[in-house]
Amino acid sequence: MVRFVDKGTRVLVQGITGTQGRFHTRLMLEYGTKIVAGVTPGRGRGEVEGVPVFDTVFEALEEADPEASIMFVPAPQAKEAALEAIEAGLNPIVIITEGVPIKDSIEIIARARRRGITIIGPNTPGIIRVGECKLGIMPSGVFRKGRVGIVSRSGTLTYEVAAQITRAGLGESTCIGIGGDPVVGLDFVDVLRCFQEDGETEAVVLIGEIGGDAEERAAAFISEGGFTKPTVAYIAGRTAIPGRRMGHAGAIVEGNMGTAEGKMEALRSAGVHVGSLPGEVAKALKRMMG
Amino acid sequence: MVRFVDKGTRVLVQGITGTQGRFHTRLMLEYGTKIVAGVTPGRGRGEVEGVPVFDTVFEALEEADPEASIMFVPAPQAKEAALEAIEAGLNPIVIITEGVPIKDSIEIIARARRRGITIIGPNTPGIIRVGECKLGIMPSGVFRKGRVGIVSRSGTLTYEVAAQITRAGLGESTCIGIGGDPVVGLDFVDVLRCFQEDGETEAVVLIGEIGGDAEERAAAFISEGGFTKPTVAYIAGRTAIPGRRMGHAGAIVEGNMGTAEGKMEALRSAGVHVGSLPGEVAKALKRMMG
Amino acid sequence: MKLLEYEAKEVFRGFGIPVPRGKVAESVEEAIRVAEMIGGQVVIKAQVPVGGRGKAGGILLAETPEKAGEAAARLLASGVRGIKVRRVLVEERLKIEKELYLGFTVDRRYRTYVILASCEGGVDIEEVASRTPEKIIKQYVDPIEGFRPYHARWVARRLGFSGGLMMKLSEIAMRLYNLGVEADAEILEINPLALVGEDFVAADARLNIDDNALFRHGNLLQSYGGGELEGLSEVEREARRLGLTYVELDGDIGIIGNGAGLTMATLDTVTLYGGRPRNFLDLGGGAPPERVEQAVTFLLNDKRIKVLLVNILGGITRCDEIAKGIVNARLKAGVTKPIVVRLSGTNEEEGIRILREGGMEVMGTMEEAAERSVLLAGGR
Amino acid sequence: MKLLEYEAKEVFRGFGIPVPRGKVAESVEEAIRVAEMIGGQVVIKAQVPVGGRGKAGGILLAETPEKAGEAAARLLASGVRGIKVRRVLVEERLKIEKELYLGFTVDRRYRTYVILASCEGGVDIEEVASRTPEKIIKQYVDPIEGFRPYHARWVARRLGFSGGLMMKLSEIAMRLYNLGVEADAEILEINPLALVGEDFVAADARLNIDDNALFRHGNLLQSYGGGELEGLSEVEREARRLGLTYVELDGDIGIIGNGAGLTMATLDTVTLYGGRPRNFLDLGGGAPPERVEQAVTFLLNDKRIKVLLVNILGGITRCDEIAKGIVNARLKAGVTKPIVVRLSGTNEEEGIRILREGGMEVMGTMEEAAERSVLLAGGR
Repeated sequence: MVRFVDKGTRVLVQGITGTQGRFHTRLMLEYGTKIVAGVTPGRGRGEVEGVPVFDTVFEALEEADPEASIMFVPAPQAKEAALEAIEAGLNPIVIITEGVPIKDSIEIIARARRRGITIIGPNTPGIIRVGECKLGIMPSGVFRKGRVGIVSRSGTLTYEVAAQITRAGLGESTCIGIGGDPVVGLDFVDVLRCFQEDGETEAVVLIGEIGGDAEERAAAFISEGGFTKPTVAYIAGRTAIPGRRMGHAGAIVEGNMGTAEGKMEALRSAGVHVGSLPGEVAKALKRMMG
Repeated sequence: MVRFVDKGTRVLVQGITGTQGRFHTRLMLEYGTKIVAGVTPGRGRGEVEGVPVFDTVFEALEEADPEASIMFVPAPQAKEAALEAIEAGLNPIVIITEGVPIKDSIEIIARARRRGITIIGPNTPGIIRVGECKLGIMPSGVFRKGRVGIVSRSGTLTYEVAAQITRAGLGESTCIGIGGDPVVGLDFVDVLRCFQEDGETEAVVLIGEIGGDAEERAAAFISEGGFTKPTVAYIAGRTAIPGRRMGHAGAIVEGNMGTAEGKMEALRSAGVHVGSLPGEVAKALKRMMG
Repeated sequence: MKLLEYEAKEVFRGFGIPVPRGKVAESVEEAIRVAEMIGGQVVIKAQVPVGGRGKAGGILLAETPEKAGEAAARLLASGVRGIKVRRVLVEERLKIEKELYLGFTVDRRYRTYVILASCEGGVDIEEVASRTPEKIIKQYVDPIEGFRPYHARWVARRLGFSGGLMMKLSEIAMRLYNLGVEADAEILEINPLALVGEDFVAADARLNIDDNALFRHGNLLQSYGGGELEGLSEVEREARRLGLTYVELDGDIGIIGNGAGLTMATLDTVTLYGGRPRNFLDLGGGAPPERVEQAVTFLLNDKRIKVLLVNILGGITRCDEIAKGIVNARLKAGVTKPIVVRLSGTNEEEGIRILREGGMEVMGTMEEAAERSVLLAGGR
Repeated sequence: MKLLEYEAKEVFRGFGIPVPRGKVAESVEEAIRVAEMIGGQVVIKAQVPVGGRGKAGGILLAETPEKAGEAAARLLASGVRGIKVRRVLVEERLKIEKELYLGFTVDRRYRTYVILASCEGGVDIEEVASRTPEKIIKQYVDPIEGFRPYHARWVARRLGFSGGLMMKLSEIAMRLYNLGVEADAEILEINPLALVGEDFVAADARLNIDDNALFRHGNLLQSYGGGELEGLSEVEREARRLGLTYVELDGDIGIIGNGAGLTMATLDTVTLYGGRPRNFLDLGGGAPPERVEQAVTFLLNDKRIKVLLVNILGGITRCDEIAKGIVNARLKAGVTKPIVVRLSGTNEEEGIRILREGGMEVMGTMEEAAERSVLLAGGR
């Protein structure tokens, strides 16, 4: 699936009755997302922003026929909620929740894979298909329909870069946050594969950070010719101290693995323009896209 | 797979160094079964009856390339041994072991199914393809190559019936014990389906007993035309008391479910000849097969 | 292993399934003390391993501790369906608003567990199933995914509950499943699961554990299962002590076979010829000679047996050794009742010779052996 | 949460992983007593949350209890890599025949656990991995099937063991995995796993628990983790007390951002402009105004900070409220050091007005804000 979601995607909101769930349901509806149902166990038969709420995903499935899910469920309940969505066959499942234990993420992702279901997140701002629909919490004001695809491990840093791209007069096609945790459903390569196929995306911005080797693998994928569109990258965390965690569990330099310099070097070798400052990203894109 | 095993099947014996394992390895080899390896954790690097013994199935796989497995592993270890064979892709896996907890059988069978692997048993005498190979503990002397297929939930009762068929001048193609436990890998319908396709099998004997509804489902399958060859059945346990267990966990009449009379009636309605005495089976077959 | 109600309820407590306040009592005094402790109306329930206790008079009500004592006295002095009552469970009387059924069992066909639920609780669930199958909710469990909280909520929703009651009911269903799996239950039932105010309480409890799994439940084995013996006759207890797979029947022909199927077939054949089997005794496949000797001795000592029929299909076992076992048993027992033997397998001829010399009648087939036994026992 | 060695070994014991006889001591007297209890030669190990203790002089040997006391005194009086030693672990000295490595960690790429094993134990495993990758055995775990006894045996076989040693080693690998999964370990290492006679003993132990999973490990939280604080400076402890996500650095520009990526980028930008960040402080996405106020106050009170840079990308949050928070913090703190703010989101204009009126410098982009901060701090 190249697009993950589009204007027609019927969306379920899990954890719709919580503060975050309610708030972002409103914003997503305002953006045009087709939210057809919500679920909060024990709170069924109500509504939120005009969206019917059910006790179980199975009921929502029978009554409202959702196709995809976005989750605002508290971390301790996230695993069961995700497994429920997986069993119901919802796809993709966007897990906004922060603080999901790694063990739970591993199980969620493994079970989703067996069913061919895409997990976006956890700990992600979500996905926005600019001008069509948003399954996420990103401020929609920073985006404007255009031809730049964004894939990122970060939240606010993505908004920063997107705002600059928009201000530069370009614009975005789709922006996907893969999530800041060490274990997430999508990695850069998965998303690059999609952007390669996506006719609406002309160039791509990759926003990485220290920790793991997702950026290095993306670089290898690009080197091998798997992704051929113009790409600009920004990697956060050059000032990080090895062994110290920066903000979230994903951003940690382990041994001499996953340093910002190593990632930048790998991407540069793959022919990717790597910005030293977030502000350079939009400038480089502008040059590339003429 | 119609045949499950044949002369060429390369067989692994799990639990080969135990008394039962050793004894039946010898008898199976004598019968012509191509046993290529044995496994007993911690006892690797030895041999039994000239068969090399390994510590793990993975090693046996690398060194001796078995295709199917027969297990003589004690009940408490049966689950892990079976899962190891499943992960190694061995097929079928014949579980001779008696006394496997139902919970373990459920897990073994579920995992085997996901891999498309056939489990025969547990608590089965195994399978014999008469004149070719035996993955089991049945006394081979009672069989003679012929055209009668036998499928049974019982052990010794099967030998009894087979001996009579042989004595009547007929003979057997394949004899499969599906196992006497409430939860087993194959049921009558699965085996009837195979016998239907098996050119070497002309008529079938079905040996059932009280408990469950496997015989009723076989009857329904025959009624619906799923199996069309001449069939003779014998059902043990007419004297059983509801709620009392006769010998093994499978043989129990629960409520008014699974009585011998009910099963006999269902089979008769499906056009199956049902013998009142084991001795009638061979006679009926002789009449049918001319 | 079948647990008694009070034992099952103890296990329930450990898994967080609410049960009524109460305690088991083995004497009238104890029953009074428990009733005093509980206060108010109580129920006194005979602890015997049989179903349908209510109809059989095994469950009584009492308004006061004194009356509870009287009820306990009545139960402890009597029997329920022929089984002596050694213990009673004294429990608070619940103000039941609704009775549900919740069960966990093994589905042979789908080779998995199934959770059963119904709004028709407190009655025979098999009757509900055959009369109004639509009133039984079945949730089959994927053995790899497991029964999960959302399945439990789905069950509760389909029973018609919502909000807080749905959450509570699903929590109990979840615990029922966890108990079932962790304790290797074959059958686990709460019937009725009582709605009392805003809470659910397991008013009754049934828990049968897979005997094959007892090796990993040493704790349960140690604490429970004594009640199971209470349902057994003297001779059955003795058989169990000897580790024999034995079921008592009311005829006069003693039967020994090896393998459950063969033994059942032997019983059936005897019955078909007009005889009345005294028992089912399965030696298991490939029984060693000592085992055969032990089983023969055991049945020879049963005075209700007129004739003994031994049907051994040795297969790979050596028949001469088995024959010696049978002859020895008879010699040692010093009992002269007739023994009819059917023996087949390795060294068959030698075995038959030994048996005949020892005064046994040896027949070639199961049918002949059965027919001969019936004749010796006096025919139909 | 990082456990200290002696804490990890306690957890190991609970999971049946053999560890040397020994006990933690907080004083010289205690250390002597433990050494006496053990008898013979002992090892005294500083309990500090850093690697490479051996090279840093944090591990000493002693022949007698007296010498053990002296060694303990030496360690307790000193520090290892700048961290004060509050406790030492006194253990029997093992007669090690072979040192293995056994580890459990998360593989990000395959999104699962991996069991790592090597015959090159007792040394830096990352060095082994880069120098001789063929000496590292990796067993990836299918998260649904789990790591099973036969996988463990397979690992042990590939390490070259057979027979009884293979069984023992695989048992330990199995327990390591069970511990890892049950305790939500991120990293779990036994390095070295010592072969002593015919047994394996975990000579060292490392256990880091996933902080996100601590909600289900109340018991571990209660008993352990105190050692983690020992690696922290005063200011880091204070940050932790306030629940701030803070990392101390050695510069003079205080930095607050929201979101780990944005905050890291802010640090990087400041560094790129020649400035030296004093810290990393991430408020998290969508931080409420009170949180901003608290963080600003915290950094204003840090005397090593010359300039404070606040970079908030409010997005959906209201900027006017955040602006008020910053102004309030400064007023209350009564500290006049310069604050450079970059603020973006809903009600941005109003927010900027409030900040400017409050005497803050407000910049339009992160780059401008960083540049300005570096200038105010004295430039490069």
